[in-house]
Amino acid sequence: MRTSFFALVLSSSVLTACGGGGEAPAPPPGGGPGSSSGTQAPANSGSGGAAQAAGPTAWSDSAGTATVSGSASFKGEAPAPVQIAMDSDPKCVEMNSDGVTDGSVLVDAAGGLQNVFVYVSNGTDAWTFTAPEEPVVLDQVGCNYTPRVVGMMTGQALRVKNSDPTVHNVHTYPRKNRASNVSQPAGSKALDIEMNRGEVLVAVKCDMHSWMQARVGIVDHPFFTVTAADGSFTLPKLPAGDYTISAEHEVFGKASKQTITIGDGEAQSISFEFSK
Amino acid sequence: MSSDHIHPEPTTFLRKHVFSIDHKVIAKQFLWFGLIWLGIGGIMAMMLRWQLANPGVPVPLIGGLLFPRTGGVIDPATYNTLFTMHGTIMIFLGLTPAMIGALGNWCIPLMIGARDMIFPTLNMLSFWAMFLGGAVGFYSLFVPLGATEVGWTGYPTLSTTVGAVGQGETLWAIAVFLIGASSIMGGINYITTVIRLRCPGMTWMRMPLTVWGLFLTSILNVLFIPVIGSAMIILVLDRVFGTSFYVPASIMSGGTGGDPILYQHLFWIFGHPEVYILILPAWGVVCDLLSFFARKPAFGYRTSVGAMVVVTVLSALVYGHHMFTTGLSAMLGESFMLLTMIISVPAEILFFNWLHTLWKGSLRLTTPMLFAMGVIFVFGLGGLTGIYCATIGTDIFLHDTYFIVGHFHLTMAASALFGTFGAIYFWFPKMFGRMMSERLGKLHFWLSFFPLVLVFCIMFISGYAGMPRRYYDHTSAEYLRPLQHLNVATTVSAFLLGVAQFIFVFNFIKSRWWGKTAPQNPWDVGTVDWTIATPVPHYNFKTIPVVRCGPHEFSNPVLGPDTDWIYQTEELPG
Amino acid sequence: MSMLSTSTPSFAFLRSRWLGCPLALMLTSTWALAQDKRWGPGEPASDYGYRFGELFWLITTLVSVAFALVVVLLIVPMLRDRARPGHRASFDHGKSLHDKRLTAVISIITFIVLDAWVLVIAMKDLREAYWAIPAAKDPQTYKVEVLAQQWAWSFRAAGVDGEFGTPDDILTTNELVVPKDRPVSFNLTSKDVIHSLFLPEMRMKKDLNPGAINLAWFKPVVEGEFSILCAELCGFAHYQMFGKLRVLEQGQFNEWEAEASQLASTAFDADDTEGHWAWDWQE
Amino acid sequence: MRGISWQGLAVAFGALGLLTSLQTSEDENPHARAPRDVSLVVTEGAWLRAPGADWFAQRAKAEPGRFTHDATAAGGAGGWVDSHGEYSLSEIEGEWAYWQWASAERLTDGRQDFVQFCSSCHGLNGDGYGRSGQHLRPTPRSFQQNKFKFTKVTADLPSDEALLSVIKRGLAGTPMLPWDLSDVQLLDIIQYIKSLSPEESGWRDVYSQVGDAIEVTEDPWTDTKERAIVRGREIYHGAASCHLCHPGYVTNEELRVIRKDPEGTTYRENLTYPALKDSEYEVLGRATKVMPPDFTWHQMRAGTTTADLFQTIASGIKGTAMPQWKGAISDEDLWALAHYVENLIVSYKDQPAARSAFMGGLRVSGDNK
Repeated sequence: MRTSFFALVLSSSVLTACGGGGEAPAPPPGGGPGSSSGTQAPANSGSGGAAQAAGPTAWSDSAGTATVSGSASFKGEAPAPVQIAMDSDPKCVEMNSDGVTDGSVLVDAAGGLQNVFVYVSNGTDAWTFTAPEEPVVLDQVGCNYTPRVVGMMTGQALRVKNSDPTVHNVHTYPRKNRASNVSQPAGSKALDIEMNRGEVLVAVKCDMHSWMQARVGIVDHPFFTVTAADGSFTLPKLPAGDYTISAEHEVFGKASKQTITIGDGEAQSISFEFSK
Repeated sequence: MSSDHIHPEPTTFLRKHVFSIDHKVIAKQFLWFGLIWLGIGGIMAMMLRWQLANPGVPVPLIGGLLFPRTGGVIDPATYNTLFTMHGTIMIFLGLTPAMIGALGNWCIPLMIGARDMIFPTLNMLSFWAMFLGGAVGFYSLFVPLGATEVGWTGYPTLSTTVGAVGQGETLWAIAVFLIGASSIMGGINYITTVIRLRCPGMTWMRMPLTVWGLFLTSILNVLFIPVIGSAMIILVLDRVFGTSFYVPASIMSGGTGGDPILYQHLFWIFGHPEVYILILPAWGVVCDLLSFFARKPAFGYRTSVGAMVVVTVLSALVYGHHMFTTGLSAMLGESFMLLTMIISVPAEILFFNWLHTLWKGSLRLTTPMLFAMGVIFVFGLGGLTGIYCATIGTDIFLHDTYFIVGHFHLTMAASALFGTFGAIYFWFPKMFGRMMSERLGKLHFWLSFFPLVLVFCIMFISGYAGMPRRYYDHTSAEYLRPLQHLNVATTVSAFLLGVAQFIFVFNFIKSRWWGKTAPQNPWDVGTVDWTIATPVPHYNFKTIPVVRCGPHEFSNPVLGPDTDWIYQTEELPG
Repeated sequence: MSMLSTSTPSFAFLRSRWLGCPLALMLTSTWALAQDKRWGPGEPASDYGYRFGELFWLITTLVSVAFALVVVLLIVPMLRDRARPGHRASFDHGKSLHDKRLTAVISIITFIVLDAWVLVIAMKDLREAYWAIPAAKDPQTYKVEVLAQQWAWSFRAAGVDGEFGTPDDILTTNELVVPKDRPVSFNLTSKDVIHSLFLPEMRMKKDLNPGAINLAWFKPVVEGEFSILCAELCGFAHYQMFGKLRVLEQGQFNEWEAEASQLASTAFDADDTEGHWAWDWQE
Repeated sequence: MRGISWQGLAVAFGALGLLTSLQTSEDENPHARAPRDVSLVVTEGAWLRAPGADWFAQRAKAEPGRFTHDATAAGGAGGWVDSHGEYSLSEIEGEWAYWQWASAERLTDGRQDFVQFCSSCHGLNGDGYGRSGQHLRPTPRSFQQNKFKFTKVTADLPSDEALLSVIKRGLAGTPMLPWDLSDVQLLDIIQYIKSLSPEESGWRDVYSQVGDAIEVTEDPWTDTKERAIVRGREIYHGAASCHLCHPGYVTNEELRVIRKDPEGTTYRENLTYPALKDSEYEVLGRATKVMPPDFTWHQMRAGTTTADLFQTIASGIKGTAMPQWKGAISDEDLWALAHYVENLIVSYKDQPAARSAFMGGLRVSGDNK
């Protein structure tokens, strides 16, 4: 066998010496992000910056007066909507007697792209934000998620409801956060899902109804939004400063980032373009 | 170096006992070295048997010390290591030094009337190369990622980094290479010594058969050890330098990569002759001992020599019977089957001669004689079961089962071991100047003989019942579970066999230092080695002897009624 | 810390283990296991299994007689020709022409009886059965591709369409289902190290070499469940690498094959090219 | 000392040392899982997520003497100590959690065992793509993904006990064997593979949790198995709708009755066959699919006793479409489901005649093929 074969020869001296080094260092998670020593709780949540003198300050809602607005558009020929076959579950068919099309790509006549998650990806480091108490709600209605794309702040709960007379399972596909997959039969109470780390576009799927998909964008500040049916969006209440603004769509992925500098009370307009 | 070139006797301890170039000291070094390793290999065998009879039960006494991490249980990887090292140790570090190293060094110069080996320094280097090989092999047990655990055959791709990540495997290959180098050095030395240094009158047909056996073994050593040496070098290249001689590039087809079967050819081109490398000296010793103690000339001396020569030649041509299930073509398979059957002819001649030597003799059943007759018994059993293995139809089922284990242990392990024991009991008085206890010796023989036959005969039964070898735990497979009683029986016999060896250890140690002082010729044997004084003086012979008759002139009517033997240096009357 | 606590040599065995352990365990396990014992490999379940079984017993008979002779010739001198005062061995070098002829005649007779006889029958068996691998295009032949790995067998049968590499290929792990009374033909290879497919009841054994494809076949003649073992050391868990061989009667087998093919097609993921390992059938 | 080649011996020893040292050098052998390109020694210990306080309390009760509480550990916050190491309590972002310290020595032991025993399938780096793991479905776990199928816990991360039991009993029908290694070795390997998870994910993630064990509750149906099977059949095809992925084991008419659907309702095509599902397990960056088992045909990976089935159904199969059912339906119904599934396995698996009669009977009715 391996190192311990004939350990008689080695054990008394060598291994004892090695074993002595096995004691754990005193303070717990030395390497864990956001950790601090066990006795002193951090003054505020944050990423280990509490001790710094010139750290971020707490955000107050009244500080932001600037507005960024704009639109997201799709360039090229939009894919034709695909009819969803729901035959696996007659309850779903029943609820959608007129038929349903796949809602992943919604482009209006002018090319406006709906359900693009737009958010500030850089420039908010100077503040710390507190997540709102109330959860973000994702409902399952007629065997589809409503709304399809939602945004939320880290620390906020994602409340998934089942309003359907059939069973769903809520399967999240995060990369940085805890994954979960819990079933939700008809009439079950809502599920609260925690995702504490910023991650844009976490997929939520139902494996029983393979067409059911939603996306959740999680950021650690309140400057995010989802484009409307015509592709327009508004990011209000921004304080003056330099920002990078990103946009991501569930099918077309990321658009190229926009950097802006904005002063107090100003309003600026930007646009994002997506293509296949 | 000519035979009359005499160096002064060494004076320092180092030159006298450690780096000695005296063949007698080197023989004793080889003997001690071999016996110690036989003991280690034997303990490994006992641990293996323990595990097989009591799967997953901690090894008593030594388990807790050796395997603390598992609480004394042999885990499957350790089990693999144990049988791999058991095989390697017994063949390369146990029997090879004890049989070829010790016996060859002791007997060849003394029995042919020479003052030393022809290349004394090479002789010393041969021992130290083997010592180094042993040290590397032993060290390989402690390296990270574990010792070798791929079987003594070391088949790639299991033995390449695909299957064995441990550095122990690399060290194992290096150890085998070093031991091989030692054997080659010894072989060159033996061959040259026998050819060049026979004393006047010692014609080829007057040489004792022991010397013939050692001589032919050396030829096989020199011819075939280089093959395994190269196989090991290639293995090391594959493992260390990332070449791909043995590792195919793609899973589904050979592609540009190597071929693991190449190794099997190389290995068995060496591996089959290796069987004869170990058994030929034993055969030679048996031929001589039977004649010595039956007080009869060795029957058919010339045919015996001829048979051994034929075996030597044929041994290289039958190796394919180890590979009947690897996908040999029909033509190759049938050829090897035929050749393997043919090699039984010289063995039959030897048997005939041995049995004829005993017939109407005057048997002195001393310990060496018992061991010699034991060789006939166990080699008969092992050789005859070889027919099952040579026949493809039956070998398909028996291949890699305990039947094979029983077969090769009887032919090359038990026979060679009994031959070695016989030789040790026989030459001990000349080697150490003291007699070994005959009473303990006979006890040792009988207490070894019955358990040994039992161990390997039960293996025939379990092999016939389909029990594969190299299984850590036969109770895990439904098909094999009802066979476990055979495993238990084997283990009980093996432990008895193991315990019996302590008699030998006790006898050997006690006799070495406290035994009865030996007379010059305790066995009434006429070969040249018994003409000199005990202990043997430095440079053996003050004057080179002249041989005037054969080694086996026993009970010759011309000797008269008072004596039944004559020294080889004496002229036969009349 | 764990190393410290577990590597320190334990002397507990001095108190408990070694006294009762060795003999008691061996004796009790002998007794326990003898309740459920077997001495042989069981009846052969393939057609050439019977041939090899007969050959085995022929060899056993011949070998037993030969060995009995050796033992007699060993024991008789031991009892009769012991050294004793006044007894002198007969002097015979065995050099005479008569002795040489005797040696030759006995060797040749032994060779013919022991070896040649067996050889002739073995050759016949091999040529008529073992090497007569059934033709692939014969619809009777049931073809199976075997891919071994540390430590499992993957079997791929062509499914109802008879073609390898199609969605309906039946893929099983450690379990092989074959029809009775039809030749089963194998293409064998391995991913990593050498394995050996050992079907003890079928008396079949063939190595699986990485990088090359080996052929083998057998024809099951008995219905039921049989064993699959590995007979070539393949690493740590060599002893655990077994599977189950099920031989079904033809009608049942056809039903099984249709169902397995259908299930396989359902599970087929066309984009997952890495997961498909079939090769063109080798003959 | 004429004749002795001291230089020769020195060269031999030197060559030997060179060869062994080369084996741990950097160059890579493309054909093999050579350990040469990776270090065998782990130089740093790691803090790994440990189960919650309740777990320690339970364990301390169940195995007296295994854990000792040390009030002074972790700077006064308190912690638990056992033979496997120290578990410390710490506050992270307002939440108190236990962490287990895996020392560098222990991880080195685990690393070496992992390379020796596990890497042939799971890869040298634990990426699930070792030489023997290639072309294998289901794929060997990638420990860099730190997802484990059979966890027997509610949340994502299994406890050491759960991992140990999977390794010790193996996964039936896959090359994952029941491993005959000692607990010490296995627990070292487990700590090592936990340490392979990337920062901010899995075992090293402050937000992850080791789930609460799904205990085998008392079986309410022990005396009424028949009724449990009937109830299980209703749940299977009704409230839980298992037939959406697994095969339905009823005819269309029966399904309509169970689900109270109107006459003429049709269900998914190939209702009596399972439907291929997505999984999160990736090979070469591509997620593979998984097949929900047909209980009358496929082998169950994690045991076929009622208790095993209860635990598997309750905890779900992580990383696949099988969700956690604990909490979604009552324990009583979970047990009924387990009884029903067990009955399917016992009655039809490996019994071709019985199975074809049963499944054939479902299919004659027409549209469910």
